Amino acid sequence: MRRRMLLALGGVSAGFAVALLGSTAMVGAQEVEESIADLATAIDTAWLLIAATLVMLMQAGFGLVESGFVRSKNVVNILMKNSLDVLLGSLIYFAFGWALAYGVSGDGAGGFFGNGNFFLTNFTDYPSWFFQFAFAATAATIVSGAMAERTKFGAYLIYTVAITGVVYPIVTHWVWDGAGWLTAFTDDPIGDNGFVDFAGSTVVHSVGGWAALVGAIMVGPRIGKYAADGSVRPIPGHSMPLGFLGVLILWIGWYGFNPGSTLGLSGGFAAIAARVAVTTTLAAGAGGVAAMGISWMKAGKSDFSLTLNGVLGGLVGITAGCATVEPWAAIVIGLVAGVIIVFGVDLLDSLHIDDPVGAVPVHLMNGVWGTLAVGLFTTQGFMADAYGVETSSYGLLVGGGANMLIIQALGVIAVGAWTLVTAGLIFTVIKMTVGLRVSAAEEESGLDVGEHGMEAYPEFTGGRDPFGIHGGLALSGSGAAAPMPGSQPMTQTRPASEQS
Amino acid sequence: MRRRMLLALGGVSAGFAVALLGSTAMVGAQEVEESIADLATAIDTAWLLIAATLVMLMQAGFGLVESGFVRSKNVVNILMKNSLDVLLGSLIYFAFGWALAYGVSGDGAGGFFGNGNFFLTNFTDYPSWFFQFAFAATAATIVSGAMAERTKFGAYLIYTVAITGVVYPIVTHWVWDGAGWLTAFTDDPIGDNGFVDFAGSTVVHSVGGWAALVGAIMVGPRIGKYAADGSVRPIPGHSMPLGFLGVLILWIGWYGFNPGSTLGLSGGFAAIAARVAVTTTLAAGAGGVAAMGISWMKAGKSDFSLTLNGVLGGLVGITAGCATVEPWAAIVIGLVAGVIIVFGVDLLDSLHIDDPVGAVPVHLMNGVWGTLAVGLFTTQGFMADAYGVETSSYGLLVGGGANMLIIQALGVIAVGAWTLVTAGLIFTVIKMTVGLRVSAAEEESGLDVGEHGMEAYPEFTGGRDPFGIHGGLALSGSGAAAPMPGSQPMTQTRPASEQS
Amino acid sequence: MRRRMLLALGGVSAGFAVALLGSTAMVGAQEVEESIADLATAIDTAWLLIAATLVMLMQAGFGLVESGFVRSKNVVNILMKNSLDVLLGSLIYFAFGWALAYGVSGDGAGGFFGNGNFFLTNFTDYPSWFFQFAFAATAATIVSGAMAERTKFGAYLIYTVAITGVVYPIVTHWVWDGAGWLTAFTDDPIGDNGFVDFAGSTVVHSVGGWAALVGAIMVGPRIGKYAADGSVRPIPGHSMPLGFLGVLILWIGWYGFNPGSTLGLSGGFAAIAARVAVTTTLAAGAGGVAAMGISWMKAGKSDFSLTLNGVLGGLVGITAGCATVEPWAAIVIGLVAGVIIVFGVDLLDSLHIDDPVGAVPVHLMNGVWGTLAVGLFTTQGFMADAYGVETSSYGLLVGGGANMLIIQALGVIAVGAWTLVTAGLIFTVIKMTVGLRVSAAEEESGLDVGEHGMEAYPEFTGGRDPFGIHGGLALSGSGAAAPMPGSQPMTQTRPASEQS
Amino acid sequence: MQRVEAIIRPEKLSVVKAALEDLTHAGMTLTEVRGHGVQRGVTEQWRGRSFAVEYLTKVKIELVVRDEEVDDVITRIVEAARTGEVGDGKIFVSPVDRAVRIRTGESGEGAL
Amino acid sequence: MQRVEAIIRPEKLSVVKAALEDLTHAGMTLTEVRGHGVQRGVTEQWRGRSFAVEYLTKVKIELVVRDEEVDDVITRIVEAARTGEVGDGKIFVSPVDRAVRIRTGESGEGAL
Amino acid sequence: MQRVEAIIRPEKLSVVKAALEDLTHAGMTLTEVRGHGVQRGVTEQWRGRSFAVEYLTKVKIELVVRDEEVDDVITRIVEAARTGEVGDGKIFVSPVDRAVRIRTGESGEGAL
Ligand SMILES: Nc1ncnc2c1ncn2[C@@H]1O[C@H](COP(=O)(O)OP(=O)(O)O)[C@@H](O)[C@H]1O
Ligand SMILES: Nc1ncnc2c1ncn2[C@@H]1O[C@H](COP(=O)(O)OP(=O)(O)O)[C@@H](O)[C@H]1O
Ligand SMILES: Nc1ncnc2c1ncn2[C@@H]1O[C@H](COP(=O)(O)OP(=O)(O)O)[C@@H](O)[C@H]1O
Repeated sequence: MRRRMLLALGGVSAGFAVALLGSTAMVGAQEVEESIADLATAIDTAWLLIAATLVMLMQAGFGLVESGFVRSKNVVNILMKNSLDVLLGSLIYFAFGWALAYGVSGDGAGGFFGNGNFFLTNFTDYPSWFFQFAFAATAATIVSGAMAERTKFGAYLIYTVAITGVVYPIVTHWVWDGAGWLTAFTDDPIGDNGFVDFAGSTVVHSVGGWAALVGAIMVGPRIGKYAADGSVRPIPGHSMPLGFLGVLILWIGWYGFNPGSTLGLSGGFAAIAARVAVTTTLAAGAGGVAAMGISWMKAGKSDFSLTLNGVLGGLVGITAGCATVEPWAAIVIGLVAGVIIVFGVDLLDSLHIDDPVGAVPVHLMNGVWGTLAVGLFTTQGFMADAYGVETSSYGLLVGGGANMLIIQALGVIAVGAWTLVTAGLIFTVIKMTVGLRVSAAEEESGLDVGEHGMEAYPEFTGGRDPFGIHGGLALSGSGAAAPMPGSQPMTQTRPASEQS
Repeated sequence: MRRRMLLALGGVSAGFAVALLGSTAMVGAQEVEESIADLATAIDTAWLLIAATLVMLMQAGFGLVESGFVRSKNVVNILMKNSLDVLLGSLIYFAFGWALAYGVSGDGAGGFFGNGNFFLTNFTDYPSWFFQFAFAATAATIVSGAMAERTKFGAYLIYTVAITGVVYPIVTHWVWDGAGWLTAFTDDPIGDNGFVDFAGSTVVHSVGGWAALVGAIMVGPRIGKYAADGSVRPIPGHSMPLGFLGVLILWIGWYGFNPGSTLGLSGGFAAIAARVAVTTTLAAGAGGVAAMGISWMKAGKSDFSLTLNGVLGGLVGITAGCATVEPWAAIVIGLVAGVIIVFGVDLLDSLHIDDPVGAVPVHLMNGVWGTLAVGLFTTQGFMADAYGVETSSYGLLVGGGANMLIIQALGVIAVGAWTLVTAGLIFTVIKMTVGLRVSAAEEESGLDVGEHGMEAYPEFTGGRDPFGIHGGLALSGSGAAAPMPGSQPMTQTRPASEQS
Repeated sequence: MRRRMLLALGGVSAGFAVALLGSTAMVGAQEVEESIADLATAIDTAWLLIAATLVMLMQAGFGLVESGFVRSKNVVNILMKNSLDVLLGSLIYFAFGWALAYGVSGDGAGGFFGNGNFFLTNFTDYPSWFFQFAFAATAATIVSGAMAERTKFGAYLIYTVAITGVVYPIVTHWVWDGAGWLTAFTDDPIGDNGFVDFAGSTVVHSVGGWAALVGAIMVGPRIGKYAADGSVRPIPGHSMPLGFLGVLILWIGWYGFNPGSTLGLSGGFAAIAARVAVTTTLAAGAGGVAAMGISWMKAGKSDFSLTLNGVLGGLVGITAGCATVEPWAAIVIGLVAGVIIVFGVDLLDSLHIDDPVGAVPVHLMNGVWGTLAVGLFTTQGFMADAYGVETSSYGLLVGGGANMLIIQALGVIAVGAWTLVTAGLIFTVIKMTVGLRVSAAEEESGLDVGEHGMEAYPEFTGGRDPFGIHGGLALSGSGAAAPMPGSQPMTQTRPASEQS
Repeated sequence: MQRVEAIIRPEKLSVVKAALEDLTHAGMTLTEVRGHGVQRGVTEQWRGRSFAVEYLTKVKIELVVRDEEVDDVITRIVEAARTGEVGDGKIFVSPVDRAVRIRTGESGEGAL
Repeated sequence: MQRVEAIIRPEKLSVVKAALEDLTHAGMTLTEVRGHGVQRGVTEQWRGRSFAVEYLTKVKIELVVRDEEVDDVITRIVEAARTGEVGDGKIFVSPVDRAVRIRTGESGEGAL
Repeated sequence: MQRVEAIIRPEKLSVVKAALEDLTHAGMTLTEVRGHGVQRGVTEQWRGRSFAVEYLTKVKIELVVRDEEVDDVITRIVEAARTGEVGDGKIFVSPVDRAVRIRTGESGEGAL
């Protein structure tokens, strides 16, 4: 069929053309059924492609949030890392990411990993590949923020290949492949329902979050972040508009991430997708409001960066349960998520784990919270329409007993253990070979010039921050202001072992 | 049904799976009808969800335009206000915004406000909630720009709750609910057709615009904006790329706003949605071209910020009539909108009403113009296919008499009166209780540090603008340059009453 | 039908309403066929509108990349040019762009240009106009980057009218209109398949690229770019985050550009669109990875701006063949595209053709490469499902002989010749009348103040770049550092003829 | 000739400039500086944690004037820039041996 | 030792620097400043309304040189920075009592 | 009174400031400057082509102190700012005739 020609007739819309063709062809029931199947494919494919496009847009969101929240001397580096996540990731997921997640060969896949369709051989399910790759790129990109401003570029590339190609795909196999051992998509799932993670609080966000935690610990804090006396020095990000736009773009992308996880709209899934959009919206709103309110109460002024993190926390929190909880429960999940953000950021600092952009509170802590919240708020009716099961195990707080919560906890632990071990291994190998961290001199002058020979804003003198605006004295933490001389030793207290 | 499992089989697309299931089920006419109804729901829901997502994206656009058009010392504050519009707004619209707009309980709603579905009880129309909430957030966010750089954060939060929860929902009830007294969606509408505002030039933009006007007047002009001698001091915005990106994002969002207002695509609405996309595009183009041309003629150089405003003016102007006017009329509407922008900005300045981002010319003046233009250009044929009415009252200039124009004017007046009164009341109460305006000292040092303890660009020294680049002498307005000493008294001429 | 009223009932989704109506109406086969045709129109229209919206979003992407890659003193000007491309372009494409491309009057169109539907008279194919206009705006906007930082604003407006209104539409007629002499959409195409350019590597990108090349040559290099001794002075762009975001937005927009070029999803096109999304993703990834890798090897550090250009190069490269090559071939096309970028940038510099943003390597060189690659990698099966032809001429490297490659080369040459001649003519006329280039003084102080009386960042002192950070000595090119005094004569070596 | 160098609050710049406007030759050079003195910096916060910004933005005005004008200039600046609160700034006066106007090459007081 | 302080047009910086390049010790310190003098600022506009930008960006070059070099330095700067049009800038010369090289701690002319 | 003007590496600012902290009156004024000296600039690249950034960011610290404090201040700065590598910077000392505290109008050493 020659679509463009039809189009060139002018005034005849493509769809009308189809109708014309259809009217001659559609004589029997067989033809009607085929037409209906074709349209169902069309609408479901449209949904998946559009959702995947929105999820791809999240790459821009991550890049902006992370670059806005670091100092200007490390902006090119963090953008480069975010870019390579998706660029390199596409080739890796083509080669073996999909294969390990959903690949099938003649004799089927086991419960632990997929096996088949390497390099997309014997493969035509393009809509799914596109959608699943967009998710994989999201999981990968979470780590860069937590390790920002001191991690070697080359080391990061090795990590991103490993997570996109192996660590993440295997978790998706466990949870989202019908053959996975934790999956809900089988006739005989673990527990009563299997592990329920509709859009990936655990599969995507916790995986990224655990890896971020391991990475942040292993690479060590930025020079000067924690003084010898234990006091914490805030290091403000260089651009709030970038942070704002990044979070808004992530939010928009989440309308592909969550509602798109219906994987189609025909067969009654449209109603579920719409409900998911609503729960997603409400959790984002509640997360932002809670983080703003708590920070206002705590610090006397409402904190913008925590509010933004709160929105993301709410979104991560609702991701697992977006299809199976009521709107009011989405608000509760979001409010708790916002609280987790504010205290989670503090907790990490008190442990001297330096996470410049808050990746761990957002993706790990709220990924865990959201996954457990499924076991608290999931309703029986929504399990039926979203997962097609008549079950007596559902949310603990809505009368469904503790069974579901237990399986959710099991999934959290299993995925956490897997990611901790593999990410720990990867980072250890990197550290012992090419090294994880740039030299102290490079860190001080910035990774942009050091790693890429560029500045993010070459004309703006402040880009080099000569006055160390972000080097003010910490007022909280240690009661009195840290003595200024401390700032110099600080630059030398990082163990030599971390400088490799 | 277990979608993920099917997906995990690899090579079987979701749509194809439905087809397979369908082929066994689809034996009689009943099944065919059900399948067709399911697909119609799927496509209409997809349209609504995607359109709503695009409208949500407009929040980013508003945040960027407003932050780009203010000084860097107030950027965090304006972004925070834009964020809370949508964050807090989601909770409010969940609780009672929808209820007052479209809520129904047992005995139906009156003509003045909806009543029912508070807290989304007994409610499942999720696609509509999502779409309508995105509109509510848009109406709310307009005001922040007009009151930028001097309005208290806490005061703003009160305002945004009131407009999202009460003022705006009631207008939507009047115009877009079948029970509303102005509505076109009833068998017995006011006038012949009811008040025609397809996507909300009046319902959304004028409501925001009227509130912006009241707010800007009540909070008073920024310190130094108008000298004692009446001369006007331009205060340039700090970042044109943010302004550009914001406007482009708003434009893109408008493709959800206007075409999405068909609320579906099946049943012949696809053709209307496409026509709406075309009129929207042409009005935006014409608005920008006109504003650029007029500014070029007036000032000798083409003005970027007015061109951007012109695009938005064109978009607001076409919003009411996007479905019922011809493409050529869309161009006329856009051209007039662009002219309105340039002279509207001047007019406000000559009245000493300080609207830093041009919210009043864009949303109010063009909202009114666009609504009246419906009464000038609407064609009989388009009323028939977009509203399903055979009517002899249509656009005055295309031969449809003055009836329609009169009803349009009535709607403009009614909505204007309602918003003026309620917004006036709200701002008065705020002013008398918590206060509307920050202290003069805080205004001078910036609301970012004052309200949120942050700077938007902490490393960039120029962020504090020590040389007052934006403090140049006005050359136009008063023929000669205002005497420089004037700038000092200027800082003190704001009535004490406004400093509360 | 009164949609809003139905909606106002609450809880009744629009689609369900249609189903209700349908159930009474759908008694015979006739009704079923009509319903199916209506739904096919709905889904196909949805696809076209959404794709067109994504392509419109690319305007923001172009504006951001181009502004990020120029100096801050020329940012407003480049944004203004990008804005007017689409603003003015919409009016021009309404008036006669569409008419020359796809317009039909009573007696049909010839092979060379369309003729009819001027000012959209007798025209209702709105989805196609919207989609095709978005493409036209893309073609137009490519040139601004290559001529950035020295081209007169007024001159640019004349150019943009000409390319949107005449040069580009005629090429689309040749290739995409069923009556065009090169088209594949006819029963009797040139060669065996006609000229195959699925989404426009040649039609859109090369046309823009050829015009960019002519423009860059005719306007001459920026002052100081090439020293008298032949050495090249790098002039870094002012903002890498803008460049990053721009490229990510362009990438996202490409998911409208390429998959949207199926022009619909029903009738089996869904599967093609999905495959296109995958090839597009892989080519983008491969292009970025290749450019990063080569730049790393060449310069010792991985270059961010080349990586970004590499992504765009990969996207342009896959545009022609996105529907007819295998995923592995998409990767090959992308890798080559990335290599072309790195060496293409060098090549232009060695020819002293100054293309500040790399428009020529991205759009022209990769447009040509992508079009020829169709003749190398197109498979027989994909020609059958995407173009509906059983053909024995397909990709040379996959066993389809050289025929297809020859026709591809013919198309490249024909379109290149047409664009070179017409663009050359247009720029010559402009140069001889209003002049192409601003004065040297205006160029040095920046076009923002000169042409628009504005600064992009009025508060940021560095915006004026007093220390000439971007004025460092070239280290490569001429072995030794160019002697510093060279920089002064440099400012005067531009031939007087170019200063007009 | 003397160099009068005043470090003032940025918000006082326009007033000070106005006060100096009617001196015959009101040439001056401004620099954005950061000051540290008796005045305390503001407190800002980041991710819920407060910190002191120790250096405050100030504007340095430099005027090279004839010896006999120095007192007048100082008086005008002090009057215009004073708020009475800590942080008003300082004026320093130091000798200048020679002044050259680049445009003409002329030297001495005429070059001012 | 003398401090030679030249306020010049930004676009002349590279020429001036080249002109000073072959002095034995070409150390110099640059500051971005804003100048106000005879030269009028540019006119800009915002939302259709024009205003004068009163302060122009200039670059201040500071060189501390030996007394005998002062004349040569001044001549070179004047030649390199002159356009003949208003706004070319000024050179001020003032005494320096002591110079210390931080790296070595050495004082006096050898420290330059 | 004397003006002590030190041009130092930006990363040494906090150390130098700490070293001066316990002087009775630790008022100081900082300026962001660009330095050119023995120290070579860094090499950057753009679109695959390298170039030298010739001016390095430095911080200029200005303190006006009583004559008897000069030596102490110099010693402290040298000790705090020294790394021993090229680019550590310079200290220049020059006379100041008068100092005025704007807030009070008081003159002389008491104004410091
Ligand atoms: N001894 C000094 N040398 C150089 N600059 C000084 C000195 N003392 C003060 N300053 C400058 O003057 C500014 C105002 O001084 P400060 O002590 O805060 O208030 P005040 O002048 O009212 O006593 C400081 O921020 C600093 O820039
Ligand atoms: N008396 C002065 N003291 C300090 N700086 C001055 C003085 N006079 C001029 N300048 C500086 O010199 C620059 C050029 O002076 P201007 O009067 O515009 O031109 P010209 O030097 O050609 O007479 C001014 O912008 C200002 O920075
Ligand atoms: N003669 C001078 N006059 C003014 N500033 C100078 C002079 N010499 C050096 N400087 C400043 O001191 C900085 C350090 O000098 P440099 O020669 O690089 O290293 P070192 O001080 O270790 O010899 C320079 O970047 C410049 O700002």
